[in-house]
Amino acid sequence: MKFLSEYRNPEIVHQYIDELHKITTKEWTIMEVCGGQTHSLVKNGILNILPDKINMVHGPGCPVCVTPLNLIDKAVHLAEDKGVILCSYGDMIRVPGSKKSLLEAKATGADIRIMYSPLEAIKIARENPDKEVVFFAVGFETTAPANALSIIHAEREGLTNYSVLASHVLVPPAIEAVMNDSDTQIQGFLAAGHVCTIMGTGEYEPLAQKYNIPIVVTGFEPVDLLQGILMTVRQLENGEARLENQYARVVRPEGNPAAIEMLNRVFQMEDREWRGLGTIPNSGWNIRTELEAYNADIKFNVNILKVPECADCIAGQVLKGIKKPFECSQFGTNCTPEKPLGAPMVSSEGACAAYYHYSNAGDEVNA
Amino acid sequence: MKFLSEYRNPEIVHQYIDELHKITTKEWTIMEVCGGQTHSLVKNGILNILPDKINMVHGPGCPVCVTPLNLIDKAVHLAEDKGVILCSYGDMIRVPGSKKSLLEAKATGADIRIMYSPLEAIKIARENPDKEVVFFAVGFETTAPANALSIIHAEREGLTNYSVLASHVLVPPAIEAVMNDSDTQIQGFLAAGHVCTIMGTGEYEPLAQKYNIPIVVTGFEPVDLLQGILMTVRQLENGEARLENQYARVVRPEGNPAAIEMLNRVFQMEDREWRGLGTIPNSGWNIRTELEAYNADIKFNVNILKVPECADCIAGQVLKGIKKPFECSQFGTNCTPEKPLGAPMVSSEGACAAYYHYSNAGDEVNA
Amino acid sequence: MCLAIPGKIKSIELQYDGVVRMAKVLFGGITKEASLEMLPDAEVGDYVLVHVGVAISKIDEEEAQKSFKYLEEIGEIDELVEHSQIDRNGGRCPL
Amino acid sequence: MCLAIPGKIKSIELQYDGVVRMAKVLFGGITKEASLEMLPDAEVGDYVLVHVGVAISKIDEEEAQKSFKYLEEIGEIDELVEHSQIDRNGGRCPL
Amino acid sequence: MPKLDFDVITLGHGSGGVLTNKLLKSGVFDLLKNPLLDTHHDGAVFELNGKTAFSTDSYVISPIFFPGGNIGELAINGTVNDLAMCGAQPKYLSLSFIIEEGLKMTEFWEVLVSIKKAADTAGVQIVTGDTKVVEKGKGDKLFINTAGVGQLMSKANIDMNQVKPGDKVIVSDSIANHGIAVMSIREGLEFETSILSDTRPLNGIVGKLIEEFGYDIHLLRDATRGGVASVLNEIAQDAQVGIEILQKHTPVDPEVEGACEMLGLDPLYVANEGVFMIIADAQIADDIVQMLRTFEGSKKATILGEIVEGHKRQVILQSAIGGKRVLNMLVGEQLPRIC
Amino acid sequence: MPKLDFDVITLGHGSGGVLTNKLLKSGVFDLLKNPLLDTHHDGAVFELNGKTAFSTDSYVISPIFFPGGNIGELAINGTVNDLAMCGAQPKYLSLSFIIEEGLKMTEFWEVLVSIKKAADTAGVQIVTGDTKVVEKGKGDKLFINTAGVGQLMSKANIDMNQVKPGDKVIVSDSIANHGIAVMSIREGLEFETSILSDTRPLNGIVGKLIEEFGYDIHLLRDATRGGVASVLNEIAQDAQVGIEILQKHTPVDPEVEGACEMLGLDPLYVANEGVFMIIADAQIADDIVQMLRTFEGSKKATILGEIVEGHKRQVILQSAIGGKRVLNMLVGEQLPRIC
Ligand code: SF4
Ligand code: SF4
Ligand SMILES: [Mg+2]
Ligand SMILES: [Mg+2]
Ligand SMILES: [Mg+2]
Ligand SMILES: [Mg+2]
Ligand SMILES: [Mg+2]
Ligand SMILES: [Mg+2]
Ligand SMILES: [Mg+2]
Ligand SMILES: [Mg+2]
Ligand SMILES: [Mg+2]
Ligand SMILES: [Mg+2]
Repeated sequence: MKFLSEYRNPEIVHQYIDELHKITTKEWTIMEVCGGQTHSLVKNGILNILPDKINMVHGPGCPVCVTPLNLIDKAVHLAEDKGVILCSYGDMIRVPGSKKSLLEAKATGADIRIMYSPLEAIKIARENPDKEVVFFAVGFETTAPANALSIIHAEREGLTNYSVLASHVLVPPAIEAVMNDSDTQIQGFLAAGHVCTIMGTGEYEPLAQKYNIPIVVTGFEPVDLLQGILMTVRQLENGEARLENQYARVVRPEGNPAAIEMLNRVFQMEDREWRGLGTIPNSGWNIRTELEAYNADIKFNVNILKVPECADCIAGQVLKGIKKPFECSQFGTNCTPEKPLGAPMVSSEGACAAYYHYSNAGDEVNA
Repeated sequence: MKFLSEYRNPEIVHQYIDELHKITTKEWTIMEVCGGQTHSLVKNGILNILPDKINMVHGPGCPVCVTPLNLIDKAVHLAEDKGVILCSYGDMIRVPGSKKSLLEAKATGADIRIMYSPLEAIKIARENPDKEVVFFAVGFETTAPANALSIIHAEREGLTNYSVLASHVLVPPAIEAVMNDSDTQIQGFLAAGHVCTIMGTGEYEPLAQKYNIPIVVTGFEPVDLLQGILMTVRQLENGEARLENQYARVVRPEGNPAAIEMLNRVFQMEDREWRGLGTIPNSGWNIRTELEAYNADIKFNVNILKVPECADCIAGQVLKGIKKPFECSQFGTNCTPEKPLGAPMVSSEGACAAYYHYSNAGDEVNA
Repeated sequence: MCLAIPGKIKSIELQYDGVVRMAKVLFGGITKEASLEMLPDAEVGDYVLVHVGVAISKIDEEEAQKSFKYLEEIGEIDELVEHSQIDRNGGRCPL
Repeated sequence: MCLAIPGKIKSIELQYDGVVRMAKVLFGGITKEASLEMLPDAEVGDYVLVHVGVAISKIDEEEAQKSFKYLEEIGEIDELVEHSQIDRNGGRCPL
Repeated sequence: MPKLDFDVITLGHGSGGVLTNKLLKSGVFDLLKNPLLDTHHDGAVFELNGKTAFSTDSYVISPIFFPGGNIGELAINGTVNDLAMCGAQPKYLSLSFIIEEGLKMTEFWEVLVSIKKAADTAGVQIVTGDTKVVEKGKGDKLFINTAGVGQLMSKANIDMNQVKPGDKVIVSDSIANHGIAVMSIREGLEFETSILSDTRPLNGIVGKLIEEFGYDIHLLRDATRGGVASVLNEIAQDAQVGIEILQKHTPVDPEVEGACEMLGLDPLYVANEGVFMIIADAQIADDIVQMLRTFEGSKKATILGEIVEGHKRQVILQSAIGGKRVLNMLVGEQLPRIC
Repeated sequence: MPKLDFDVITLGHGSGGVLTNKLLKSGVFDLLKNPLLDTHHDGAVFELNGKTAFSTDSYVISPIFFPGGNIGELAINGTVNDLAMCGAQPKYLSLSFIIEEGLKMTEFWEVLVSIKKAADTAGVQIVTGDTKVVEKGKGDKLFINTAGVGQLMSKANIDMNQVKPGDKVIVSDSIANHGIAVMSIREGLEFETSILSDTRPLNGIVGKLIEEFGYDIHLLRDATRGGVASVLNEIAQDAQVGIEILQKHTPVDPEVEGACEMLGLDPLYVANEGVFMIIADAQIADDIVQMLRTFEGSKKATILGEIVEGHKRQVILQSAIGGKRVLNMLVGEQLPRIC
């Protein structure tokens, strides 16, 4: 496929690898912010061909992983209502809530549908006028516009049986949370290419300056990732701390203005709880007060007691890159992808699951 | 079982048969009013051991058979509503409406439950507060009190999700309809033992006089039926026309006063359409105006177009005893128990089905 | 119509503070609940006729015998046959 | 996060009196609908990046080449390798 | 039951991945272990020589637990019996589950234990199997399919063409227990009773009958769905003969009779799981009955009637009082009547 | 289709009475007629000698019609293929339906026609069967179980114990077509494509392979549920060996690759119906590939990797760019990802 296969070309990949080996002189710890990048690094086996001195840390950029327990409990509660069809993305339905996951709710009779797009959920709402259709909308800045668009469609069509349970979080506050932790080891960031496709690069220049750290907006294919890492290491080796854009074929400095307009029309910023990280100020979006008829949380006034997260799970430290998954006492024993204790073990992009699935770490636990 | 097996004793049966052969000198045409009696006559093979001169005619006393098409269509319509659980007796669900039977509605997803008792339907209503439970209540005077009782229970428990689609018809007007037909051949009646259990025998004395015809209140077991037939033939042979009660172990002259009180409390008399017979004045009961909250017909305001009955079906004449089922052009060819054209082919007590199932008439059509 | 069968009252339970009397009725070895609301004077041990879960009549033992005496009464036969069980377990085929 | 893949716009359909532009987008032989509401100037033939059924960016062909020129640009290698297809159908096992 | 980290079965357990593997290897299926059963192969391999019978049935009974048994033993006995009815000794069974998401593991385990016990009792080995999980609302807790192969007994000569006028029709035991036991717990119809399903393997007794009476046994048929009446009608039609039976010889337990009276059902149409019909030469009919009556599970064996020249393709029942009527095939399901 | 007086299947058609009989005798099942199949018997009887393979599977695919096939041919090919994977030539199949009330007769007929065609193509006979009907909402239109028996080919020596380091791992054709074809019409995920299910009988080609290469073929396994990755993991675990495969040798059609990219699926975990894995002696691996490539349905056969001494019980994938990773078993179902 054009614009994919070129960036998987083994020869080019190896030229980048060679170059990295050539220029790397010190140990460098770099965080790839986005779970999709983590996924690609492990799936393509890039981690074990990088120079040993380069230490990649998996960031908090997996929306599934950071969705708070309480919100999942709410989604489960809504799904178990006989009058509700709950739609969600495939990744979300295995995430454990405090009592069960959406998958387990489905196994006991809840009507839960897996969607590729929120616009499909609109179709479900149109076709089931006697049911309430709730879209459990997770996502970073990349996904939020599509979810916003579904509300705009519902409004235009006059659908009164469609609403959204929103869990939208933002990358820049997460980077700040990582950097503000005194234990942080991170020396450079690969920023999330698709998030910047929407938002542009404007928010990241100040962060690079504030924390005096290289930030390279990076894509997802092997060549992208290696070029991004190379750009970061070059800055680090040269003592620089700039914003660079590896992914310029897709990311414009100004982002996508039409998408940003939709975001502003539908969402307002708020403090947001992140699973494993706690509440981060101004770190997420929720549906604007004017549109609260489409806010499932308000529409159904779901009151679910907050339950504390599992005490043994060190997801917060993993997400901040302070600890590696296998440093967790639960990893691979009490916590596995079939029975995850914390969210990073759930999504195949979650840092813990990625380690479990694709690295030799799996070896020891499987034996 | 006590009070059953004694009345199936072959020796006593044969004493009655012998006696009948002994006293019968002329051809007599006698109608057993009740479908249960028909069922027993054919199931026990009594018809082929009776004297040839005694001609038994199957009457209209099968509530399933005489339930009008339009009411079945209404029941189907209600059952197909997603919010409704329709409860009914087993016999009713195979009866064809103008488009389909309840069984066919069930096959395409309607929630239809087969009940032994209307009190079970009350239980369903109690256990499904988010659903409307409609009991499709068919029956003659025997069954009406139980159906009335279910409304009394619903009222007492304050159930607002229970209602009854009533189709209650009465025996005496049916006897009059049979006798008022100028083609009638009927010379004596076996009145329906269980109807009289409720209503007593008071209504039948005047009928015997008015039409100068013997009427014998009769039970359902072989000995009962043969004794009833013997009593009728004795009257006919003697030129008498009285009311007699063969079934005195169960039927009191005054009937069951508690049941009658319940009937009066819940139902009011009205003109009623009978399938195959047309509308007969004051021939049925419906729920009283004060209790119309429990009347499904009013509660759901079901408007279903009346569709004429199948033109080829001579059910009316069969039910009045003017024609035998096998005189119908459709019998056994276009009309079979699997694909009934008219109601008497549906219930196993319907005259046409009884002939089809238990007599050799089935032979020719099966071959 | 109106399938109703005779059974013996095994026990009676009062429901709704005594407003409703429900009986356990024995039918040849099986037990089924039946409402006694239409038979206020039915008691344990009585035989009742049950239709769609409601007892509608008490069975009169004395009247019950009359079917077996009727032929005698009308003077047409000599011998009265007592009620007997039907043999369902015979082994030989008489056909 | 944010699985998004590049595809080529095959056709564009106007819905709701032209308020909504829906495209058929070709991804390596399969076709899927995507909304163009966030790319008002995308046209048939354009390559776009699609995420959860919405096209979020046009792909810039010129910028796309830069990854292959970067190493050359930074003066570290001598030869530029043109993009090539991955051979998925080789028969011999090199292990 | 082995310790598991899940309480209910979910779609993942049927996906062919880790969960399926876990279910297979958790010890749950160890219960059924035998040298031939390897859940990780695509099939089992064994030696088989000579005339072989092959049969299958799917079991969809609801509820899956009922008085006197559950769907598991039913599935084993059912196929064991179908093979026995062919005159074969059942040897190897396949076992395939279609589980509705949400089935409790404890219930599944109970079914498996019954399967194991039933297979042991019948002397058959479960050698190959399959497990599928369907979404909630797309199944009914548990469906089971079994198929089986067996070796024809050397003296067996079960064949529709053997059936001839004069042959006797024997029923192996009192009828309608299974159907009534299941109905006794059905919503809206419940009643209290000690009636139990008669599910049992028939290969033991059939083996003895064939050993003893060989070629004089012309046909065997278990009277399952549709009951005795349906089986007799099938025979009448397929063998092109008439059948006459006597109502008063029909063995019905008093409790079952009571339930049938109450619900307006005819026991001749009610399902059995451990009752079979034998069409045999008249000469040995009494001996068959005598032999049957010495075994548990066929104590009430009786000659029900005979094959006749007349009324081909029809079954005629002589009622207890001597009247005759056609015993037709059932139309649709037998539903409880009130009228 | 024969003329019937009903359009949909109802409970009565599974009751064992007139309607069941009507369905059986209406001509609907005449389609499958053969001398051994007698729908009125309890089982079929045939002669069988020597080593016999026996396998079963239930088919619960939804929707029952999908691009390139339907549940009927799937059910025939699936069991035919499982027998072939045992090194057997499939001979006799059982066929059991669990129908949800309300299934349209036209749809049922279409499935039956496919079954007939598939059985003929594979050269197997359907000899015994069963039909059950469950209430609306207690099934999913149609489930099918097939079981089959086949005779082991004389040169076959398929055995997990034969698998040894140095053996090559061959995949018979391009992968993931079936799973993606089915997904392409699933609510909420639909896309336009010409991808078709690869359902096909494999006994023909397997017969030729065994004829030609006999004992040098150590293991066969069709890569159905869970895909190639799951099969390889099962082999690694059961044979206690390590497996290494090369991503760049994985045959994936471009359309399938596009769909996998879009939905975030890994084709190695996607189900196939006509693809199988061969573990064979290294000496003949190239010859096997050459032979496979001469047949329709295995044109894209390739050596995917090999059995190794190291990392026992693990499958290691070398990515296209040369990185290595563990190819684990799938957890639960593979669901489309968006993130
Ligand atoms: S391995 Fe499990 S318990 Fe440990 S940090 Fe990861 S998700 Fe939490
Ligand atoms: S045989 Fe059928 S068509 Fe004729 S009268 Fe009876 S029900 Fe009507
Ligand atoms: Mg297989
Ligand atoms: Mg069978
Ligand atoms: Mg069977
Ligand atoms: Mg299988
Ligand atoms: Mg018994
Ligand atoms: Mg059978
Ligand atoms: Mg199999
Ligand atoms: Mg298989
Ligand atoms: Mg069967
Ligand atoms: Mg292919």
